[in-house]
Amino acid sequence: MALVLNEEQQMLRDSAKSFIQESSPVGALRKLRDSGEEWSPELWSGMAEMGWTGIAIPEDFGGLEFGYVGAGIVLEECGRTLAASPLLSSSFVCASLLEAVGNEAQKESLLAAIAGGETVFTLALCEGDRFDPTRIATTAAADGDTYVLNGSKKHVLDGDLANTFIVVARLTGDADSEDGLGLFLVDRDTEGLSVSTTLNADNRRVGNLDFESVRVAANAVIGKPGANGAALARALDIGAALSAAELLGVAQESFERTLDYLKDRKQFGVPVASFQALQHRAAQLFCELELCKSCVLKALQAIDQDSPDRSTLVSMAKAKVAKTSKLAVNEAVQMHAGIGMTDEFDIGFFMKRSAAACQEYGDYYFHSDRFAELGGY
Amino acid sequence: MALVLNEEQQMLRDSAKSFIQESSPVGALRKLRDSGEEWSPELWSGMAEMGWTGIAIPEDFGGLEFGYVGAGIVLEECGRTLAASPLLSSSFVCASLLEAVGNEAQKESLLAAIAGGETVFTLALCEGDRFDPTRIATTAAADGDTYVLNGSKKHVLDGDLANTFIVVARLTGDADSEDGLGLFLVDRDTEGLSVSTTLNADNRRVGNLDFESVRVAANAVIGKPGANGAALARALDIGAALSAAELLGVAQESFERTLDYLKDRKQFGVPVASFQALQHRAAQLFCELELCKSCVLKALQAIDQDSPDRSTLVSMAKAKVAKTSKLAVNEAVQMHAGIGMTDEFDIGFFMKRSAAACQEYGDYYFHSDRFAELGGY
Amino acid sequence: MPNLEEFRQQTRAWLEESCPASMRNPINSDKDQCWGGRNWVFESDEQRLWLECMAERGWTAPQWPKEYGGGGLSREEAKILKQEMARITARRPLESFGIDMLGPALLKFASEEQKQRYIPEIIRGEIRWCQGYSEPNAGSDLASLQMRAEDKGDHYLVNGSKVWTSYADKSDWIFCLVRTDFDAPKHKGISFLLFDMTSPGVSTNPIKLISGKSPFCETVCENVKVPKENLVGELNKGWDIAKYLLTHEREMIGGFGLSRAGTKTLGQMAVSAIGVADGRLAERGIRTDIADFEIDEMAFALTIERVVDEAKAGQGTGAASSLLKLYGTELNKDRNELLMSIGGSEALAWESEGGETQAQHWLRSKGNSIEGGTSEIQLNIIAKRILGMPG
Amino acid sequence: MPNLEEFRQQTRAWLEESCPASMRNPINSDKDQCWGGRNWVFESDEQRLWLECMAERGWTAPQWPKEYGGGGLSREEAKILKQEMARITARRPLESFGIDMLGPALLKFASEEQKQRYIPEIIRGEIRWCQGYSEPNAGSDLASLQMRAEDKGDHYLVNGSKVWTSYADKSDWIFCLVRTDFDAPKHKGISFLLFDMTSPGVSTNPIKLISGKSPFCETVCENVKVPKENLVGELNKGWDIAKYLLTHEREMIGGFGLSRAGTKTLGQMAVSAIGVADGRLAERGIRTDIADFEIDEMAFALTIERVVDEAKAGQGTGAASSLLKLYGTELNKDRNELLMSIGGSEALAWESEGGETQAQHWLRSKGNSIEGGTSEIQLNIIAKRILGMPG
Repeated sequence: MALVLNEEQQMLRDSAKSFIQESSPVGALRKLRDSGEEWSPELWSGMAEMGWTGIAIPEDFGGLEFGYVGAGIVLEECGRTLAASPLLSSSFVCASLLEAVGNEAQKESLLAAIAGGETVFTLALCEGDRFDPTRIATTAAADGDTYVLNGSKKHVLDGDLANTFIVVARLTGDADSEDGLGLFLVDRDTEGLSVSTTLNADNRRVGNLDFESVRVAANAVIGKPGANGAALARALDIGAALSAAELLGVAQESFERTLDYLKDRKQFGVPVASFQALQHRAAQLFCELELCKSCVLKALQAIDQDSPDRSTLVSMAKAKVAKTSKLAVNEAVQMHAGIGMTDEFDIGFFMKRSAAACQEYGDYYFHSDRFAELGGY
Repeated sequence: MALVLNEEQQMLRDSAKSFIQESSPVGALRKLRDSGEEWSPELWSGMAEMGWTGIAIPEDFGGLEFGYVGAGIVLEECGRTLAASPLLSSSFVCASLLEAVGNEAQKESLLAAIAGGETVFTLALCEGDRFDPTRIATTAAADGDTYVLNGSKKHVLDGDLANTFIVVARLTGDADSEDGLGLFLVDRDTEGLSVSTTLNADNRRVGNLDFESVRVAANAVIGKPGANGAALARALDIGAALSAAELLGVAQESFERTLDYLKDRKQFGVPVASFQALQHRAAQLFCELELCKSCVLKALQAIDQDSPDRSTLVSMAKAKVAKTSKLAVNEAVQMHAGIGMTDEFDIGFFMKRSAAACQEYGDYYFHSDRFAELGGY
Repeated sequence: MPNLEEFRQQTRAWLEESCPASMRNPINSDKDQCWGGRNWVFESDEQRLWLECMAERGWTAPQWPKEYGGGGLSREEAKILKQEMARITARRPLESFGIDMLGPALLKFASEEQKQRYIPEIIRGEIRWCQGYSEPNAGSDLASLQMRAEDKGDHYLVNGSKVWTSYADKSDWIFCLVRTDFDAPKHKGISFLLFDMTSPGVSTNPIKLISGKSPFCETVCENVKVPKENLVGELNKGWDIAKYLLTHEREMIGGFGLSRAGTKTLGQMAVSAIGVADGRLAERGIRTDIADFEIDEMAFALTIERVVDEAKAGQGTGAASSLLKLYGTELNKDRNELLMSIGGSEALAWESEGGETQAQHWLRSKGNSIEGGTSEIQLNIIAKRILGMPG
Repeated sequence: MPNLEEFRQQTRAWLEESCPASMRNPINSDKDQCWGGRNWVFESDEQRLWLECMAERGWTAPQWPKEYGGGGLSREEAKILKQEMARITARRPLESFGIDMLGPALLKFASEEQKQRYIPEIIRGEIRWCQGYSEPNAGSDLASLQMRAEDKGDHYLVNGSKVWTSYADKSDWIFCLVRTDFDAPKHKGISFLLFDMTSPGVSTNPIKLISGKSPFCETVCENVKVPKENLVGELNKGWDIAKYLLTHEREMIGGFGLSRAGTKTLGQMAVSAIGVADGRLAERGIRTDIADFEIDEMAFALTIERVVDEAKAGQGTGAASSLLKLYGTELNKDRNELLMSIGGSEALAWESEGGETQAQHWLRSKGNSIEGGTSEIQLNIIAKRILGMPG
């Protein structure tokens, strides 16, 4: 498959760009923050109208079936304006899990609701502060055809917006063993579940969940308990690749804004952009960003094509983009200098969102380690 | 202790610099290489006359008792002109071992011979391609009050020059265990020992030793077999710290030569040194080198003062200098551009020596790993 | 030297007697640090008492001349005082830009009358000073400053704006670079002026940073009348004073890299946060980066030590301040990046009950390599002044 | 497209029949690569035969026009030919700067007579060409070149020196940048000249590199007479041709980063050399650095793929060559640094029985970011031409 957007995908990019620039420029994030809000339900409705909430969901279940390259295009544009939404959690990661292992009834009802943006799902996976998809101590004990959950989850993305959590819990084995995990649908208002949220630097809220004997009915079990490893792994790869796509938008936009600033701003009587030391740093960053573009597109194609190298390509993409994005936002603030440090100026928002997105679905360290492991060393 | 050279040490530096610049400028290395030689016995005699061969040896055994700061000063100046000699192997590392665990008879005869430059010792330790002082498979089997050695050693520094090897061999335990090692004096022409040499990129020769039932007399055993760990560790720290000192000379000299070249050389009608991108790179390298100077002096003082932090400070110094020296020689060749790639120009010799010295007594990876381990993480 | 030992004993006894118990507690909130000045509200009598008894001996500025109310101590005695205060964890009695910045410049450049007027107030913490160098749109090109002070016969008329004036909203007086010759080449028309912040026409505006609230302000002057006697040094020679002050400031900011000495090392913090596997920090990539950082941090600390020792031994190059500013601030940024990685998702939290969050520290650290002369400016200075590169 | 499939079948059949068995063996020594030219000594009849039968079809230059002896293939057909040759591991029949560098420039800039004279010879491997751009003391400032070609009525008189002329000592002809207007601004007085290396006054001198022997030479011209018909393109417009050629060269050199595709990965090599502990490469610091490198290597390979695909799709920026040159050569240097670390002491050896040592490869790689326009020049180009930064 050619490593290039086809015509349909280019049109999607154009429409995504103009929608998001208009309905959710960076100023929208500032307004949300200043009024103590995390997201805009109006933006979410707009996204649903654009079809984005179902962009990766099969047509049979009300989606556009545009694939994950399409999802990445949308998220990259969201990254450029730092638009907050539960697209990644709900429409991409959770939807992929439901599609992969949900039964027909679940798919019919839940995928359609996700595709329409009527409900928001999120994955409740990690229990520590660093991304670690295997260390699961939350237990699910069978009781007849129901299950009883006990334990806790931390830093659940979009934890304040989600109506329903897909909870990963342990049926058997130690906290570290990879097998023995089940997936359970738990509504926000279920008895025994308490949810608190934390405001993060990027003005998004993550959830901290406590399960005290939370009873899950038989029809809220997704897939076959203990045998969802492949689907979960794929969903997490989708999360990481799309998080790389969003981060690429963040990094690319900070770079372009910085470049414009350097050209405008004068020091010592000349444009700052004429200083060779800054030129070389900008050129180096440009090269890294070009590599990132190739990585992200390839990783998303690998998901769409179910490539055997999917995980390697995804870890490459997330590691590379995380490293580059960190460089990009650091250079952006440093090159904006004093004004870049002020809250009044927008560039700091990019730095904050970059730090958060770098960690979502595994940071640079997680993915470069996994890349090496998959490479046999 | 003040982190600064005292008057005596400054005088030593001045005399070392003028001696080495005169008797062994970089051109001397070129001549040696072109005539297929590794070292200059005349230079060695000169070093002995200057007292360098005994600079770290106690006065009681014919040395100057100037300490390892003094030894470092001398080696740094040798690094600046890439002067080859077995000072490090013989007069510093082996002499420190003999001084620490040799009996009186050994010290009287051997240390005096080393201090006078009459003989050359070297340590035969490693058996693999990466520096690993604990993986010792060469065995020493007791037979009455003699020992019989079997095994092999690789990449022995100054292996072509040494008259006597101090061989580290295993009395008990696995190849990986840290205890159970003995130190044995083996003359070059001992029956059962075969020595071959390899020419390295820096025009020095290392030895590959094979021991086939090499019998060692009782008086050739140094220290108490199985109980020389502390002395060996100290000797290796001395090796690493002094190798850092030499490398600092290599790096500092390449930097200064490059700076001079940039100031002289014109491109596009102006001195190359006026390009800001190169100015910033030069300034950054300057800072790194300033840090290296502090590290090396501190590590050598720590040896002289028997500081409890000795190993941490030595690993810090070697890791930092190895990293910086690599940067310095890479920048040197790149900034010299075309002419820097030609054999006709001297700067390439610095790159070659840097690569070899980086590995001696442990490379950047070895020492940064050890630094972390000593730091408890 | 027996008299030094005697000084130590006396100092120790006096401190034991004079330093109130609560002034030996760690700093927990902003109010614990006493800045003095007209409007300072002491958080306790003990805070007031501690300032007064230290100021009386001139020990808020131990090495300044006795004639202006300073401590008149030698370098060795001042060091002993510092050690003895550290021994009982005594707080600094007074935080002051007057002491840290303005005072040394006044002692070097001011007239006798000015010294007698301003220095005793500084030592006693009666007047709180702020600094007015940077201006909107000037940035690294400090000498392009536009704040005008026009000669109106008996006074200067000051118009223009300053940014990054720390605590301007809380300060009593400002020391300020202003343009007094509008035709001269830019470095040559600058003067150094002092004025009262309550003068009519002065207003301040706090600046919010990406890390949240900050002590920085924008300070605007509209037709502010400043007596001519408030000029320090020669007219149009203010740039020399500015350079002197900036070198001083660089050294202070560079110290950031080490500001957490005595607390846990990064490696130890990582072990607590991440855990150990196979005898090493479980996350090996971070372990490597931490080792790199700690090696640099230690090498930098040793370099400060070496610079000081060389200066004492008369071997100093005198050009170290740019190196220390550059390296120290970059290290502090690295440190904070590593802390963000070590902390993982937890480090992203924006709100906390106990002071600033890690995320806020991290964002604030980005300013280190901008304020007091950007890293790029330091690299230029090193390349040109130390390495002698042309252009 | 059925005719492409037919072309593939025919090509496959013809190659099977025509490519001698020994021409399918891997390249082991310099002599295995056929460079042609007047003085070439074929290492075997099969080497000669393979060149002749490929040249006869024009397949030494598959996409060049048939009228000058080229293959006349479409891009798709040429790709198929390449694939089919790769399938049987057929060697390239001819290594040639004439094909890789000069030919495309001639096809674009030369007169009809020149094309008819030079291109068929190139395709048949009869004339071996070398390149004369760089000069001693010119370095990155290529346009400051000093080799003079004075108009003497019926000929140019050439005087001056070139450096880095690869294989000049083995070549028959040179294509060369010379100064023909001595007063014009430096880019504007340059012309593109061809001449025979056996002309009286031409001498060559091999250059030894830090890595040992090299194909590079210094080439000196003393009063060399060159017929005026050997000028390519317009007088004093040679810089356009030079730029065209340099862009082409950059793309070739940038490819270095990937030249070892198909062999073991660095990670695998490290596992062989260093071993495994706790299920990972035993040396964790190197492991991290290898992962970083391999991620960049893969990302770079994908970027080449993307650039090609974008160009095909008409989306290309056309400005990728500097990026590829820069990144590819820096990667190859990184690769070699890692190989030195992985190899440890063994990698330092200078002599070996089987060709170049790792140390020599490592040293040679340092030239990658210098030759064909330094990395600094590529950064300048990216900053100015792609990013539009001024100055």
